[in-house]
Amino acid sequence: MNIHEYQAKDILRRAGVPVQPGEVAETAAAAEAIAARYGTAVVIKAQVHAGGRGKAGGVKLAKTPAEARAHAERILGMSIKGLVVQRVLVAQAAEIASESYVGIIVDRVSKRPVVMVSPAGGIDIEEVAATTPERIKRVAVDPRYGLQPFEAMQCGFFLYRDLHRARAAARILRQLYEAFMESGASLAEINPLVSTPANELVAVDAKISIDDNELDRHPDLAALRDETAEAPSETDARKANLTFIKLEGNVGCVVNGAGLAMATMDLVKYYGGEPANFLDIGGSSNPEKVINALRIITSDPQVRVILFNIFGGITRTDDVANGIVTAIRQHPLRVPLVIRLTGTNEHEAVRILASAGLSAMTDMDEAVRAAVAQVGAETAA
Amino acid sequence: MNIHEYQAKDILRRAGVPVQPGEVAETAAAAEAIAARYGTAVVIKAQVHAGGRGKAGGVKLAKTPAEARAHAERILGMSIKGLVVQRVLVAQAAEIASESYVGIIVDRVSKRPVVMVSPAGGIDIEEVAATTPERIKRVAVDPRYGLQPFEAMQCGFFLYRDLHRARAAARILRQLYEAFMESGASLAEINPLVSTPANELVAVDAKISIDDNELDRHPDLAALRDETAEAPSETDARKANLTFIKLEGNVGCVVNGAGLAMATMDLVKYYGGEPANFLDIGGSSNPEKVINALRIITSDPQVRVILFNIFGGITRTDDVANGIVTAIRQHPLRVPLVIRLTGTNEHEAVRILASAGLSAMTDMDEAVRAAVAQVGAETAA
Amino acid sequence: MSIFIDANTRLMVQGITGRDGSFHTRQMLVYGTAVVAGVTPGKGGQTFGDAAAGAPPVPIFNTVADAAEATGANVTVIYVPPLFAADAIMEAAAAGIPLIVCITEGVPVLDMTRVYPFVQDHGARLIGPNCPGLISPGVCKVGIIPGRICIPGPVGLVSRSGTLTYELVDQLTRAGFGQTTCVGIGGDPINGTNFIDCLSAFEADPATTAVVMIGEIGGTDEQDAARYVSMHMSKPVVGFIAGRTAPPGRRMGHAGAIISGATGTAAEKVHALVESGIPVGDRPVDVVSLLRDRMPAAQRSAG
Amino acid sequence: MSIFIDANTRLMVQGITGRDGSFHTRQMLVYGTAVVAGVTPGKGGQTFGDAAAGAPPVPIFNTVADAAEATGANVTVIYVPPLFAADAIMEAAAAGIPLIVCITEGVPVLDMTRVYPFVQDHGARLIGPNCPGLISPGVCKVGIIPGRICIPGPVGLVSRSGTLTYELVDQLTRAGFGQTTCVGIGGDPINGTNFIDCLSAFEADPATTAVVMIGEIGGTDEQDAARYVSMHMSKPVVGFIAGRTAPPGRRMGHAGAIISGATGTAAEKVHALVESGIPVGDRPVDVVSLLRDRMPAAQRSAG
Repeated sequence: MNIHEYQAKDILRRAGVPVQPGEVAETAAAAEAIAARYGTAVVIKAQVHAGGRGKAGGVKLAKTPAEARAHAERILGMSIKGLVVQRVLVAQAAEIASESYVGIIVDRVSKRPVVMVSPAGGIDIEEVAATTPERIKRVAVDPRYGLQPFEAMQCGFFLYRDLHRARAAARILRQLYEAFMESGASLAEINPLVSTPANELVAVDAKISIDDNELDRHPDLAALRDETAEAPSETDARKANLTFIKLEGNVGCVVNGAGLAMATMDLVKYYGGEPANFLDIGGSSNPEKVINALRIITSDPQVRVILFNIFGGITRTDDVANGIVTAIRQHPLRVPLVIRLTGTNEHEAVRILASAGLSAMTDMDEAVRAAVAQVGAETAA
Repeated sequence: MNIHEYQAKDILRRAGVPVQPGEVAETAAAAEAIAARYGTAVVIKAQVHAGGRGKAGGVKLAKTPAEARAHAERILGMSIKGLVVQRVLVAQAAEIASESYVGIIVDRVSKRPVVMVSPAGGIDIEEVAATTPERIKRVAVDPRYGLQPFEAMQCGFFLYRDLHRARAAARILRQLYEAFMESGASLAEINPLVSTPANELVAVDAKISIDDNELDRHPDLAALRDETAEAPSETDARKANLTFIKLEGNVGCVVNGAGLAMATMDLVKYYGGEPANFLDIGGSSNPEKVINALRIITSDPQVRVILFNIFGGITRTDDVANGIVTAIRQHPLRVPLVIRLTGTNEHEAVRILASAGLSAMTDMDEAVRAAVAQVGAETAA
Repeated sequence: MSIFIDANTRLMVQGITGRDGSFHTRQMLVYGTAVVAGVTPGKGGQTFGDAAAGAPPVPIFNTVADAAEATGANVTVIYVPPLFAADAIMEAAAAGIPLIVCITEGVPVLDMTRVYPFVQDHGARLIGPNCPGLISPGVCKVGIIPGRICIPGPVGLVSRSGTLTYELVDQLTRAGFGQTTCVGIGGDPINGTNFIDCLSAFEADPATTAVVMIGEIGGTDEQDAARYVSMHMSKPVVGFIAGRTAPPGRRMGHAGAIISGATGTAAEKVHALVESGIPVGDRPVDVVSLLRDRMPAAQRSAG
Repeated sequence: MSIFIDANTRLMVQGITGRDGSFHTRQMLVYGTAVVAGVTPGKGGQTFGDAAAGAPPVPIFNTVADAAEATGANVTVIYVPPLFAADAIMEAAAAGIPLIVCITEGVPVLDMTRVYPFVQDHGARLIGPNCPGLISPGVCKVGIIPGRICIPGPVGLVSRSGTLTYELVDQLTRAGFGQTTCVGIGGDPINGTNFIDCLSAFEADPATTAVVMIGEIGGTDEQDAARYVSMHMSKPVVGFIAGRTAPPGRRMGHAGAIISGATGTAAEKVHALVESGIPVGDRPVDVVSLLRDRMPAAQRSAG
């Protein structure tokens, strides 16, 4: 789960990190009031879960409160990568002597949290990694011990040659590490970490992503979720305990299991079709999940055919069949349906489907070909 | 550093442990007021750093506020093992169904914190260890991971057969472990941990000792030190950065280094004398330390001779000599002085001593014999 | 023969009285697996019985240590809620259980950063989490892979997926290719056992004559495995990679199935496998024909 | 010959610019020890020089890793304040320094519970903390043992104490017994190297023909060592135990020198040593005569 910059900064502030002062505003008037209170130049920053907001015009410097109001007016309501800006952060503009990057991710190769620092801050770290990898220092932290002071100091000296700033950076890294661990984060970064002309360090932009699996442990963080910043169909799917990702094609897919779902999409593509989505109804599916899955998929106007691919193991195929029949009775489909079912209770499933006038295949390859053919047929028609 | 029961309970309460409600009182009137406010039977408990306070009459049950006042009156000012009771804890009397022991120490063999639990609570754990060792369960906690929930549950089930109390005990153990680690403790124990007739657990007595080496890291804990609960000479020595332990003999010893100090005491005893103290002036001694050492030793009226045994390594023997001369000039000694000096700058030291009319030996054995002979001579005189 | 589990497996089930644990314990008992102990705190002393399974009642214990001591269990399978899985794995490792299979999905990845070294410190092997477990057809089943889709034979199978594994096992079985062991290693970013661990075990297993590996997008485990195969394996390996159509930066269900920047794409993985001499099927069904090309007919179902 | 340090020792000093660190670095340089690097954060690039020592200036680095990489130091000695000692030890271990000697006194014991496994995880040896270090007379000195009281010879010495060690070394030297190496392992309850580690090194060192071990009250390290000597050592060992007059329950200066209940008394230790064939001197001076009885005169000062 991504959280907004201002939320990430709140977490860092509580962890002790020196953060550029700022407050969030939902109206231009509020933005003006904050700027007036600060009495300094401010930066108005769109709060959206999308990269490249600067290029999109979502970050503006304002020298006066009036200017702050004008910028906020323009940014609020702006659409960045399909997401509408609902809030801006009004932050005191920092004096910048130099910019660094400090971040932590979970690294699957070392199986550890990895601290990354670079004196090339203010730009995307992946770009630095691609162009000047020697300007990044990585420390794989042994989670049995945590980030040690000496490790943080090594990073501090990689960023700054003087003891004062090296120490300050080391302190910030340890605070960032604490915040990372305590939030159950999968990513926490400060970019840029600014060094001011007075040699003080301050976090000017920050990003934290929380591992979804941690949210039950952190209700306070779960409450930070901003549903206006997500595609509505994905919010809907999440609430129904489905894993759903919207794509650009027209073959709607309902599959049990993530690997099988990807393989199904791949096969749709192999036969010349385009998948409309990734949708995993999970292992222990019940009819309700199937009903929700159908509702979400059919709300996509691009979908021209719906393909079920169910391999019953834990999943009982009769549950799936019941879900399909119930859903169709409630809301008759306006697109054709191709069903592949095999495994646990498949005879019962076939009987249930037949009673509603539906038929099912047992072979995956055959079913995918049939679904793609439907689209082709319709497109041709 | 030992802290009082009421201080230990405050720490445990903050860590979330269910602790028997209680407040501390310095007067009998305050004790009565607390009892009146509780409206229950209370226990009046002397707060001293000494075991066996129950046997000494320092713990009394009071059914009424008046009774509480009467007991407090008797206990306040009472002397237990040489320590005068300055405060009492007035605690609500707990209903006791059973008593357990839970504690944590640092174990030098496993080099780990070791959790110990026993269903035989309310008595000294060393007695349980000696008589029924099978009634103690020990878990050496890997400090890289901390006390794991499953380890705490194993202890919980060792104490109680039902899930409710096993879980409650496990929770308390994890809280105790946190308190132990965060306080820099060398010992933390709850004895007894009481199970009430309603199957709830509550800490009825608690003890925490803090590692002296941690105190600079924990000024809040250092502030808990109760100097009225220590021998004044030891408080005095601590403030002068000397390690001093008062003993019962009459040969005062001033030595540099703990091992050499013990060996010196042993040698005094070997030659028929009795050491009056252990005193280590440490490695990098300066004249001030020597002056303080002499002041502390001479304040003991039992001391009949003072023996210096200095092996100069880091310690400069001329510093020691200067300290001796300065101290004697300020406060002429009323007992004989035997000095053994060898090592760094010993010629200069001998010169300094000679200028004040003092002589020094170089051999430890000889010096100790001379000191013991002085006492023998004086006793004979 | 088989890898990791066999006729000597004495299985413990952690979370035996839970919804998933009890359901799958019955399935494992029916399959003939020796389930010797269950663990549910607070239910120590009770038993888990199912007359239909025709097996004696399984004693339940409060702790893994108690269960291990009383029954000599040498494998454990874990069905506990995600936030308790790390503790369950560590409890099993601390009790000296050498093989720990964690079915639970949704274990926080930071929990796994501590679990992984703990399991190593205790010399145990962890399979999973978020995996379907493993099965040595006709001999022993640990986890949730449906027994009826498997038959004994000479093919080893290792996969990061669940139902996609079933799909491919089913196709192998229908084509007459029996299996020594099918292992699901799970789709999380940090798991206990990787492709190489399984491939080297299959290489060492005399009964296995060919291996199918099923990968998916995310990470570099398949690429590392490909290098390993080209350097250390004598037996034929064929592959399948799911996620050719997955968009970058989106987690495809499995926590580990995510393309980060240019790393972890299906194209990159397919390329690495093919370069290392591992043919990769474009469709699941292709795996069967690729395998047939590399195995003499006589070996296809010899267990 | 010697144990742990020799003519190939390339020494790093952590805390080289501090009061104690700079004083003792000079002493070590004067003794002829190859001090190749110093570490003081923020002073990287400067040098530590002392014309009187007649040695080239020692380069200073910000971190141990930098120092190790630049100079190939293979031993480090630590003089930093107590609350920074754990980090300094761990930094040295993580940088791959195989021998770490920590002089600092007053390190919290809970810090040591984490430091100890960290050092082991990195395959290093720690001597100390709260120890005087070690010296191989005439060859190399690491720590604070005064060089002038030692002479080369065939006696190994290991001790939990500081000045008591000097006292005994001094007596050995005056009696003509030279030393291979004198090691102070420190008086803390948890330290990196114990008696057995040193005894086994002395047993393996061809130049050592007899060993003196100096123990004190607290713990069971001497008792364990006594058992070890009786089972594994061919060379004569003589002992001394300080603290016969120490009262129970009081910490005698050293954090580890405390009698808890009935454990750790001098009587118990003396008994264990004598039972294992290790004669124990009643007085420090007795150690010399006990040693003389067990060593041929020809060996006494042969280096």
